[in-house]
Amino acid sequence: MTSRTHADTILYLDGVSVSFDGFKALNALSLYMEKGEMRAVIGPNGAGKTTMMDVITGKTRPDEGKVVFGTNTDLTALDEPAIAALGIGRKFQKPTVFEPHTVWDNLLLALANDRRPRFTLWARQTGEERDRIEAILATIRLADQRHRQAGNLSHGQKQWLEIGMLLAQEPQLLLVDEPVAGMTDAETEQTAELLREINKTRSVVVVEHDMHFVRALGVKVTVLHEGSVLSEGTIDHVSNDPRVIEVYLGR
Amino acid sequence: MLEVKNIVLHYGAAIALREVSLTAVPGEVTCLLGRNGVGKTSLLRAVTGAHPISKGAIIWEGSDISRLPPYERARRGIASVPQGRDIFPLLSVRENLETGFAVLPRAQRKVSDEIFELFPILKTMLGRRGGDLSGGQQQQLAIARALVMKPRLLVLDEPTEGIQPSIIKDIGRIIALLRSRGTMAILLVEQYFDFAHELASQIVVMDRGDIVLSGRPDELDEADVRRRLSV
Amino acid sequence: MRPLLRLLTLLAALLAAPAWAQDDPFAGLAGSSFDDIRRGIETLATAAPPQAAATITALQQGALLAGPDAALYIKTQTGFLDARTGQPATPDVDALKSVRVNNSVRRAAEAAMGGLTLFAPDPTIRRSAAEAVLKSRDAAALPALARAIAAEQDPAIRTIMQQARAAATLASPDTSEPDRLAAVETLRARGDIESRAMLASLTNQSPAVIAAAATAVTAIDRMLQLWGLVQGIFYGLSLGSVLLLAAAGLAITFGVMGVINMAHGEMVMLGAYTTFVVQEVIRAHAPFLFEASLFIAVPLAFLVAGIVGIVIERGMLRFLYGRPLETLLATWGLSLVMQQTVRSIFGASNREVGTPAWMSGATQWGGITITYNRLVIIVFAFLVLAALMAALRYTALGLRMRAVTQNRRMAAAMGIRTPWVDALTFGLGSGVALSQIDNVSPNLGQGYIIDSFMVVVFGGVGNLWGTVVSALTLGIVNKFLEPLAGAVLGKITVLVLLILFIQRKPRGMFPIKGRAVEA
Amino acid sequence: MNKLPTILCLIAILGGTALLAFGNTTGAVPTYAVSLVGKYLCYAILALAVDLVWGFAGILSLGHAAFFALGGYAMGMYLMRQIGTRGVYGNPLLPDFMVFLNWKELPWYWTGFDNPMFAILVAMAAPGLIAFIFGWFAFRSRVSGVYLSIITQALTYALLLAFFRNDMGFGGNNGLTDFKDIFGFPLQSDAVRRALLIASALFLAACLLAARTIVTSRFGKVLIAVRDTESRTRFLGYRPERYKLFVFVVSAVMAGIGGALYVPQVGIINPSEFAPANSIEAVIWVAVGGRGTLVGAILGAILVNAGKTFFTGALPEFWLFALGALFILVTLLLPKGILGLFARREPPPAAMPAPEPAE
Repeated sequence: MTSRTHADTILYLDGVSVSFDGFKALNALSLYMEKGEMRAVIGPNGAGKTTMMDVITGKTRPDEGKVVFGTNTDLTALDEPAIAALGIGRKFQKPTVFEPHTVWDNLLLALANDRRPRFTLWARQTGEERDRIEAILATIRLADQRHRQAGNLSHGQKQWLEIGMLLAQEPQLLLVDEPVAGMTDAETEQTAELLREINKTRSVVVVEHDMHFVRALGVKVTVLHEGSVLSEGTIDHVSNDPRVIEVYLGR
Repeated sequence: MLEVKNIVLHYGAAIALREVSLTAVPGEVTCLLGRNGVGKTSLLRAVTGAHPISKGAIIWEGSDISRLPPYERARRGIASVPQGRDIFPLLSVRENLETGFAVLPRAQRKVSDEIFELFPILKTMLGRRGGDLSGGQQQQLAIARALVMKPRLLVLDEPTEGIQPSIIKDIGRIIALLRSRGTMAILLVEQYFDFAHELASQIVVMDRGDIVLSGRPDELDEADVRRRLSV
Repeated sequence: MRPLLRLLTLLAALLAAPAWAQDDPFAGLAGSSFDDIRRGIETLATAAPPQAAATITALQQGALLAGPDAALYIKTQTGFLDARTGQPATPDVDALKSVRVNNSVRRAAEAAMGGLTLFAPDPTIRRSAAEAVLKSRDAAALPALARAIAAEQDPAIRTIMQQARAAATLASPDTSEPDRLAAVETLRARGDIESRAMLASLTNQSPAVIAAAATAVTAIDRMLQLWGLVQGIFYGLSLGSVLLLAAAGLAITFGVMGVINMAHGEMVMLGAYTTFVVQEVIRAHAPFLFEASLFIAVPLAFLVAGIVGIVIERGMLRFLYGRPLETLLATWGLSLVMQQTVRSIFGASNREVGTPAWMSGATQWGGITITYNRLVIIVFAFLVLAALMAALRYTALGLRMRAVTQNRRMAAAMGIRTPWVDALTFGLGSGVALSQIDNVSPNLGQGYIIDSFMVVVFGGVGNLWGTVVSALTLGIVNKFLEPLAGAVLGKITVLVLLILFIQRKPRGMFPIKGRAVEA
Repeated sequence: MNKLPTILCLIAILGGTALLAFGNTTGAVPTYAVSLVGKYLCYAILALAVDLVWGFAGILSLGHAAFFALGGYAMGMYLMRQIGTRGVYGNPLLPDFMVFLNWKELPWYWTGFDNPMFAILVAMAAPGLIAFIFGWFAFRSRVSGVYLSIITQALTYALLLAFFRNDMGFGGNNGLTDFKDIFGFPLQSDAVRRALLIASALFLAACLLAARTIVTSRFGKVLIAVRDTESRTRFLGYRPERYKLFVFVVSAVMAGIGGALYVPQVGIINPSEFAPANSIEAVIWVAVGGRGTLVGAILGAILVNAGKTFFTGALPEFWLFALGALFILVTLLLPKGILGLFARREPPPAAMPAPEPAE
């Protein structure tokens, strides 16, 4: 606990460093997010965006620093399932859905529930579960695709299904990695809208390359460069920051 | 001369290029501009053979190379400097350069002094591992490595991304020098308008997998181009 | 009690010797009684003039003749020699009579020769004489030893003589305590089983000597244990080298290319059969080449297995890249086909592969025995490994192989023909599947496959040095577990330990770290 | 999962077995054929067990024959105790091989094997326990893929070496054989043979139903998700190691049952059953029939073994060539096995790579 963490904090990274074979993927990264906030994270390739997500979700253990979730839970001591159980959901850069399963089953497996084998072995689908899945299907606009195999969905549909799975988990914090890569304009608009909708009840971190999309989100932006924060502020603030222009935006 | 004719490229179900055409001529820099995610890198991948195209043709020096594997294209004189540099991390700088020998006849397998004149920094780090170099040094190594192949088409993908300004200037000078020799066609992908504008013989602006504007830099309305790049 | 008896007789002989015996050590041999002759031999041996050995040898062969005035002659095939000078002589043949020999004389002659050969001009004879005296612990040899030590030039032989003297000193009843203590030290320095036995079996000694001997025995035991350890390490290294030879190729095909080649053992088998065929051809057509057969067979084995490897890669594996579990099944099927093919051609039984003479035998180094075939396999394994590493590091193909493994897409963009490199890499990995020189059978490869995979996985995939360390470690661990647990249980223990190890460190001892692996 | 193949398969197993058994009572079917088919059905249980872990959890076990053999040994020990004084040495207390090795008393781990229920319990518990210990270590430390396959192979190899030892007390090289009775009935009688065939069919049917229940439950859906995208399930809060462990143990128990039914029908169990080759062969049965289909595993086991019986009789030299070629051809040309040929064609699967990260 440090003085900066208080009741309104959802996530606090303090001096987090990660290195792979001499290469510093994260270099004393510090970041602070309030409950209910949506944050966009941008930066050039290799700036450490994905590594930051890995550290928060327990996939990678930092060499130094700490990651605090909520008021006082240290995430660095926990593994992925434990962190997921705390209420942190993650959407991957490459959409990862369970391809052999139907859209419905994908959501069913994601629903917040007992995750232990002894439960899943005997579990029968309840009416309440059905209602929740229906609601999510409506939100992600895949209601008429419910019986299709997830592997056969279009790229944009998979991205949405994965967001839907995230919602089904009912997390407090969502980490969303490049949600609009490979989407059409219309899909991108709808995704921005969807994320804003989600943000009404949950905190969200969005990693994105597409500045257009980031602008459409209209939230505070953090620019990462070489594993630490280069600039932070509104989209206009960071896009006028000479250092950001130099290393990332160009022109 | 490189002629790209109506190519379509898919990543799985997602479409990245929709019937794109362009040409690149020796002695000229053809510059692709556009925001993130509009298909610039996909176009380069189609040219170098890193990703197959679903439709269209790629004609290089008179023959269709669109079904050839990437190494065959390299042997026909196409060298690339990919985004992210793709330096071989565990090979030394010298070995990285020597990977370019694969396309040369045995007698020509030597890193010419000219390359070290262009990139003096590399000469001092021949024994270092590629992965240990800084981003800017890696970028220079990547260009030098491509030049070892003595290419007739050089494909560069955002060579200025994440690089400090002094090195960007060096890289600009080198591209200008290569252009002035007239033996090499250069295909350059950029987001950095001023850099591109200065070097380009021809500017091609892409958006959503399509070419939306193209022409000589002096023919194009700069404000229009900038508007299409803005966020 | 024999030494004591002999000593007494020697003393008696010295006391009884007439005055002339002091001037002419040969005189006693011309005596008439067996006792005289026996004492004469002992006198001669003690004095040890240059001709003594030749004279006693002649006596033993019945070629020593005595003439008037105690003259002595040695009969040769061509004539006579004066026994005292060794110069040709022309005695009156009729006046000569043989010096007679009975059992006690014969024994005395033998004992005397033992001491006298300490002075032989040939160093190997001197050495074995010294060893013989050491073993006999004969106190009677003490004077001869003293002179031999003074005269000896070769320090190694002198050391043995000193050790022999030490043994004799301890055996002799009338040596001083300080001498005995020094003798204990000398034997302790020798430090082998023999000296340990001598020190452990001392009788009639003063307490100080017994205490010193006991300390020395403990010290020798420690020493012997140490040598045992070194010997075990040597055996382990040779076993490890066999593992290394089998696994080095796998480290390339599995570690570098990600192909689970279950037919790798069959590559070893192909190499072994190549050796067999080469030897058969040599036996039939050019037997004089047999000693060189390995120099012909090894490169051929490399080529045969390498070419088969390339064919496998082109014909099968290239369709299976990125599906490691399926390469496993397909290559297993291939291994069955290869075994059956070899069985159809060469029969199912064991066929003999001969070991060239230069590979048999052994040498002693300190307290350990080094057998040549084990030494050869160690040297050979390291040569192969050095060649492999040099090929990867310094040749154009090696550079391309490394480039392809680090970044396949970029390597292709540099104009490297990746399919070719794949085929050649697999060929190289298959080619270095070499084995020890042993009899061959179609199932030979089966014995290697699990061990080789264990070596590669234990060492850390993609790391040739890791493979080396792992092969040698496993070899040594195996050899040390064997005496403790028996061969089979030792092997089981190693397997179980490995299973536990892999579960603790799934990437092996020396994992390659970094982004390339994470991806 | 489609119900139809399972139903057809159950009808074929039970119906076919009933026909055979009836044919045998009338003399139309020779008894050796009854035992042969019984043996195939035991192999089919093993194949089912392999498919359960390989097809649905992605665990390519190259050591499943070890569980089969452990079950077999447990049953073999019971059958040894049934011999009583009818052995060559007529020793009332010790089996022949112990008398031969000069053992004075029965080792402690042989106690209780006079009781068939105990033996059957051990035939299930021993493989289950070993699978549990092994899996607990392996899955928790995230050993997977090829590494897991290699260490399962090492496991069975270690057991092979161990059971070859005389002082293990399991008959060493020769194993356990010369059985006389089972449950008090003579093992060689036609009626017992028929009963064993029917028991095998019933157990196979039960295992098929159990496996199907598992893989179609929500647990099974998680398992398939783990197989394809293990890390994703972790980020959803599942602990894949628990799922794998459960199914691995169930599968080992199933293989043990198969082994226990196998031994009385072939009359012998020896260490060669632990040979790594046996485990790999079981994998190819599954691959031939169709991985991840359950019914395909049964089909593959029966077809390949029928082929083996035919070949080893007609063209003994040819069998290994055929088996080897089968491995190669199935992996190269028929990655989904025989059942894959009949699978309903779905619209093109999205196996293509998703967009590359950066543009």
